[in-house]
Amino acid sequence: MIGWALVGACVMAGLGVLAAVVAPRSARPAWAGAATVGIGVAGLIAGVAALSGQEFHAWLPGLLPIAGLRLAVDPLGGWFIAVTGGVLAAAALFGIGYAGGGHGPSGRGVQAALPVFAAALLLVPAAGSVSTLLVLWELMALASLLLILAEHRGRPAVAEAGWWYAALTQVGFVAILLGVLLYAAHAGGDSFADLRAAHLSPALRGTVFVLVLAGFGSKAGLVPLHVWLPRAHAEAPSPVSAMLSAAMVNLGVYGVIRVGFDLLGGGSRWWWLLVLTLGAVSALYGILQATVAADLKRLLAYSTVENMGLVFLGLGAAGIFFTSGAPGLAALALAAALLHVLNHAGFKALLFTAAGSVLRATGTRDLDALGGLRSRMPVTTVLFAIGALCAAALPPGNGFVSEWLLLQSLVHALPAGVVVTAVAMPVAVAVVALTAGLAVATFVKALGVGFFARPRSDAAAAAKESPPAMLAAMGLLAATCAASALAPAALGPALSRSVGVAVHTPATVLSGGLSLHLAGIASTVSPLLILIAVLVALAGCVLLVRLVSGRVVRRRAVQVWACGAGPLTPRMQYTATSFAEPLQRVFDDVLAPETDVDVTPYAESQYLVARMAYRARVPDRVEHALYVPIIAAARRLGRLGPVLANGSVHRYLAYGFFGVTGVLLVLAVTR
Amino acid sequence: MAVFKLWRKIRRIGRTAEPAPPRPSGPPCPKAAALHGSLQVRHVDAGSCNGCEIEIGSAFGPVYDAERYGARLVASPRHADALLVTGPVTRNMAVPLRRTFEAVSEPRIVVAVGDCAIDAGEFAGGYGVHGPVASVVPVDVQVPGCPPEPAAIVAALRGLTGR
Amino acid sequence: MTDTSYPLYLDLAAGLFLLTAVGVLWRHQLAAMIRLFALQGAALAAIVAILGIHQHSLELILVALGLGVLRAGILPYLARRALGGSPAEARETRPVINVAASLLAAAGLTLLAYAVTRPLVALAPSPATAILPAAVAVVLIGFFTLVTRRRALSQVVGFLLLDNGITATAFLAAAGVPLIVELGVSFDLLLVVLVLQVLTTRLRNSFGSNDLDELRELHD
Amino acid sequence: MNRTALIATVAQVVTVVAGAPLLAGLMRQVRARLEGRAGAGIGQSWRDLRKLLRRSPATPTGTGWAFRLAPLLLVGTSLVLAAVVPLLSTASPLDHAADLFAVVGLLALGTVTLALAALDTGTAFGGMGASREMTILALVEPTILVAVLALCARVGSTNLAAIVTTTLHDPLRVASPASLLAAAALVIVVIAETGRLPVDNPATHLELTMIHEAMILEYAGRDLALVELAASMRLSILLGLLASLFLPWGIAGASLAALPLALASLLAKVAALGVALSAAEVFIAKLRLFRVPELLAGSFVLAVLAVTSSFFIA
Repeated sequence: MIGWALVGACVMAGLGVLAAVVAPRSARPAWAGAATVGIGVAGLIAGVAALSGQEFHAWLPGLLPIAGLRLAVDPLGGWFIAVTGGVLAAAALFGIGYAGGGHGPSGRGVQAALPVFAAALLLVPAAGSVSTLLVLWELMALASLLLILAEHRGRPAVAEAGWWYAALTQVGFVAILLGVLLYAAHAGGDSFADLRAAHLSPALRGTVFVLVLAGFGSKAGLVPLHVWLPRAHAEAPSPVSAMLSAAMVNLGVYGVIRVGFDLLGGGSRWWWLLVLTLGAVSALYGILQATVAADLKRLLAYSTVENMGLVFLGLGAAGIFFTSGAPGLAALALAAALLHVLNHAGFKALLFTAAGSVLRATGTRDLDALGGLRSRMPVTTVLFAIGALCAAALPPGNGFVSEWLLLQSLVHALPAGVVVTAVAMPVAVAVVALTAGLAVATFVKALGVGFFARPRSDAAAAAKESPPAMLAAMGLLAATCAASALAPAALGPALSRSVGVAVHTPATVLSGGLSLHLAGIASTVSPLLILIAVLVALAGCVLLVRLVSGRVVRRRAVQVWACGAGPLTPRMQYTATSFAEPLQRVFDDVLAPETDVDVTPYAESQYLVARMAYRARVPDRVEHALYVPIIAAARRLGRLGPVLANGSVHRYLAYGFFGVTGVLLVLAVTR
Repeated sequence: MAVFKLWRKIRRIGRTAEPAPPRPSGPPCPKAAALHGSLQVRHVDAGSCNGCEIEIGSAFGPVYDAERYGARLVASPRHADALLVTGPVTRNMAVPLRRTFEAVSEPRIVVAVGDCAIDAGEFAGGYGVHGPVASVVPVDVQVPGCPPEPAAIVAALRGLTGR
Repeated sequence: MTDTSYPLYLDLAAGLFLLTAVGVLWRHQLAAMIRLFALQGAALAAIVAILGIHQHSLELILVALGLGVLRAGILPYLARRALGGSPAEARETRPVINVAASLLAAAGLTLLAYAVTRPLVALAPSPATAILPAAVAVVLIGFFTLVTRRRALSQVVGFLLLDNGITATAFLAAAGVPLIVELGVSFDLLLVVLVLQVLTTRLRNSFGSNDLDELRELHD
Repeated sequence: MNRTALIATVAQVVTVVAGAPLLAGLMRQVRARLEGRAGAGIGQSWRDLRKLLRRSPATPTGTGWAFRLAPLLLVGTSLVLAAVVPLLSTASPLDHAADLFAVVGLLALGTVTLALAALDTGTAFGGMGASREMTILALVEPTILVAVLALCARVGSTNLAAIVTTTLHDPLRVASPASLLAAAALVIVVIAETGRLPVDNPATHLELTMIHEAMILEYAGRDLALVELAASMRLSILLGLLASLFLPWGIAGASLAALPLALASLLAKVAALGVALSAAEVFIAKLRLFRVPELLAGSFVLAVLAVTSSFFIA
């Protein structure tokens, strides 16, 4: 079953590439997109099969020169395959509609890269050996780079984003390469089974874990390796943004769980304290940047950093519990992390596709220039509202469920009284809480400023609703979010299986029908009942009002109250920038915003102001503090080049000669 | 400490509000029938010399305490049942006054406070003066006086709240 | 005082002891800081008195009385007199680290104090050692105040917090050892002199220099 | 059991709906008396509501469903809260549906709908109010959840009924520093969430100093009545929650016989808290908006101290 699905995915990827090459420009996106939808569906089938308990192992010696291609699918991998498949199918469907009317890229290379990227995404969690993992990982990285660069002719920012992505993804790949090769070398085997069986010294295990964490963390956008993410996810074509932000980042999480828990078997506590810290920092930094962002897709990208931070916080907590002898809590925290991966994939794909349709309809991503879309794109607005509710972790959204699980695991850790947990958990709870609060502010801004009120630009005023294919894709995603929000208990068995792979606890982590029950903790919650109760209360409220206000009171349509002055113009509305100003001021020690005011007076008198310009921007502080110096150093190094290679043949021969003699000398001395 | 000082002052002074005078007799305003002892008032200065403002201020102050009869000043005409208009309507304030009137939801009550509001008073025929309040919006209640006493303003408001 | 309620009283006194330290970080007015410091002195005296009553040791109770007089009476009086009629010194306007951040730092310091004293508490678990973290936290917060406040007087208050914390730690960790008690009290007497020195010199320096500057401004 | 629980819950909801405006009136009356005025009487808020409910609501041009729906949603979430939170009895049939985190979430949901409505009007004041409200909401969250941590750590559950019953069973824990500190932290939270002094001035007329008022400047008639009712309901529910968490005595279990006593004690406790709150408001002035974070950071420290003491005391 799983095998056939994966084979089908690969076949469809081949067909997609073929179609993208031979089909005429106009038909290309449809063909490649259809193939990608097929790949996604196949992945969904394979993942669900794996989650239902099936296993799959395959060894194809011919496909890779030395070690051969080894695939192994277990429930943990199945969880990620299923999530990836669902996101791919929906995003590709959206992409077919998006490409209609000459929007989006339709170049041969890009369209051919799409199915390859999709297949690689699906197969990474199915890899069963180090070499397979590395090959698929690199394939995924290259294909995604092509997709990110799709629109580089139109905008220079795309090329810059591509540079950042290429650099950081290669650094990450090298880190993973070093880590797993070190591991495999000492394990004396290439397949994951050999790695599990290996016995390594603690120092070596630590080194492997840190290297792998750096590699996978850069893919998941952990601070300080996140700088590529807000650029790449914002500049890529919107369907691709959805795939990157909802599917690809998850593989970083998968890698850490696979290596840290499954292969290295938990390891020591400081690993997971490190993971917890990185997660907490990423969550706070990401959401703070999202709060002050005025570019819709940049905001969503930073919110991805935040959510990945929360997931890693969950992983860290799980590891701490696991290493301090509380496997039940560890399973709970890990389940929270996995559930949040699923929920984040759902709402982030929805939000990015909605942002894509806004971009397609108005041509701008700038929240300050949007507004008034409620009446012009009603369906998109409602769908974005659903996504925003989920992303703000408010009940009854699906983000609330996974953060609730996470908080439960953190709150009830205290009686397991190790000093580390006792000190770390309150801090973690505070971080999760502040993150949730800022997320609420962020998405109120995105929805209220971007979609409500009156349009702030002609482009926004001229917006039209998106074609049905896009709406259908977004509707699917919204339905998924609703399902995982209202019936989380249905995911219990699958979640327990995939958690069991990592922490080896066969017990069911979460169960229950209408309301969610946890293993070992008495807390319960039922989003469905909450929703029903709110709806009942609404109905009762309407009836009561009708009853009390007696005769039906007529609604009057009136002008907006402008304090007696003339009618308000759209320019008088609060923009995204002004909305975020108080929070920016509260956190200005962290964000360090740059503002400059230049006043140009008249020539006659310096007291008569002719023009006044005010500019304020919030740069990514990590980038300025960390990467700019590194880049400068690299430049200086590069300047050595011309000096060393000045074109004289003698000098080059001399390099060779001294090189050889030097090697011989070393040999002579060491022997 | 400051808190104790303030507390001692509160204890020493006690209640400053004067005992309520008997309710003013007279025909109640027909529009005020639905109010049932609750009146939200939005005050509009249409060009007054601020004499009336001082009196309104003391009408809602501790001594006369119009609030005990159910009247309250509010921040937005949307929340208001009645407008408390003072001063001759100047040219600049004519349109804003009309807009404010339209912002109040039905039924709207307009109280013209002070001689200037009733018949432009001293300023009648001034080059900047548009005219009395009645020339811009329909007036329901008039409070004569230049400036009217707080007691008179309170009496007018009581006529509306019916308490 | 029964044995069941003794830990409760001790905990409440310790809570007050810690809260006043946080309050000193929280407030801007120097007068309020001094008031809080006096309250903390009372809380410290209460802790020692409760210990004394529990152990039926007259000595400790007397020491508690002495501490109360010194920490809640004399030192605040001296500080307030030093504050006296100098409006320029009346407010901690711009501390080195803003108030919100330093409150968060106080939270972190408390957690740190808890973490470091955990083994000590584990050595001899008793109601007295259980509140050791509060005392250590006060030491840390006092030090923090000393570092991050600009005004001479608020720095002195920070220093006194530090000393309160040290005294409490001594009593809680080594309750009933007369030697340390003697040392603590004598150290306090020494401290009074030192604090007066600090007060007078620091204040004279700040005001003196200011005055000179103003005179110079008048001159040209 | 189930029937009695249902009856208790309905009684609780009715009590909150009927009592909330009275609480608002009481608080205004106390303030008036302390200012030396006579005051409009405790029933004034009900008179205002009755009148507003009969006045026609207004729909400003350019607003849509967000603006229309917000008052209903605000009241709806408050009603659900009134049914979930254990005020009269700990046997609410909805108790297993919504724990303390869900209660916090529902409160935030109500605030968010109002903020979205304010942004929907497209006025500068609406946007300003929404932005400030969201800022305060975001900064309040950590205090709430850390205080919750302090309360739930020993109980082993975040369900409200469980917490309240545990407190009933050993009364000594109420006087422990942990719960005192948590109570202090949560009082500040309640003040910030319900927009009372010193965070927000409910009686201000200056739009530039408004937070909550600025968001509802466009509402009229029936809508305004709903918003006012919801605001007073949230205040009384939060005060009632404080009472149930820290002074739970008198609260009824699953028996109808204890219900009248529970009602009396609830009214007494909430009235006392309300009087104390409004009396305290006479003595303090509103903080500058950018001094509010200091206050909230202070409450956060209190919550953290509550947690630490909850485990170094025990």
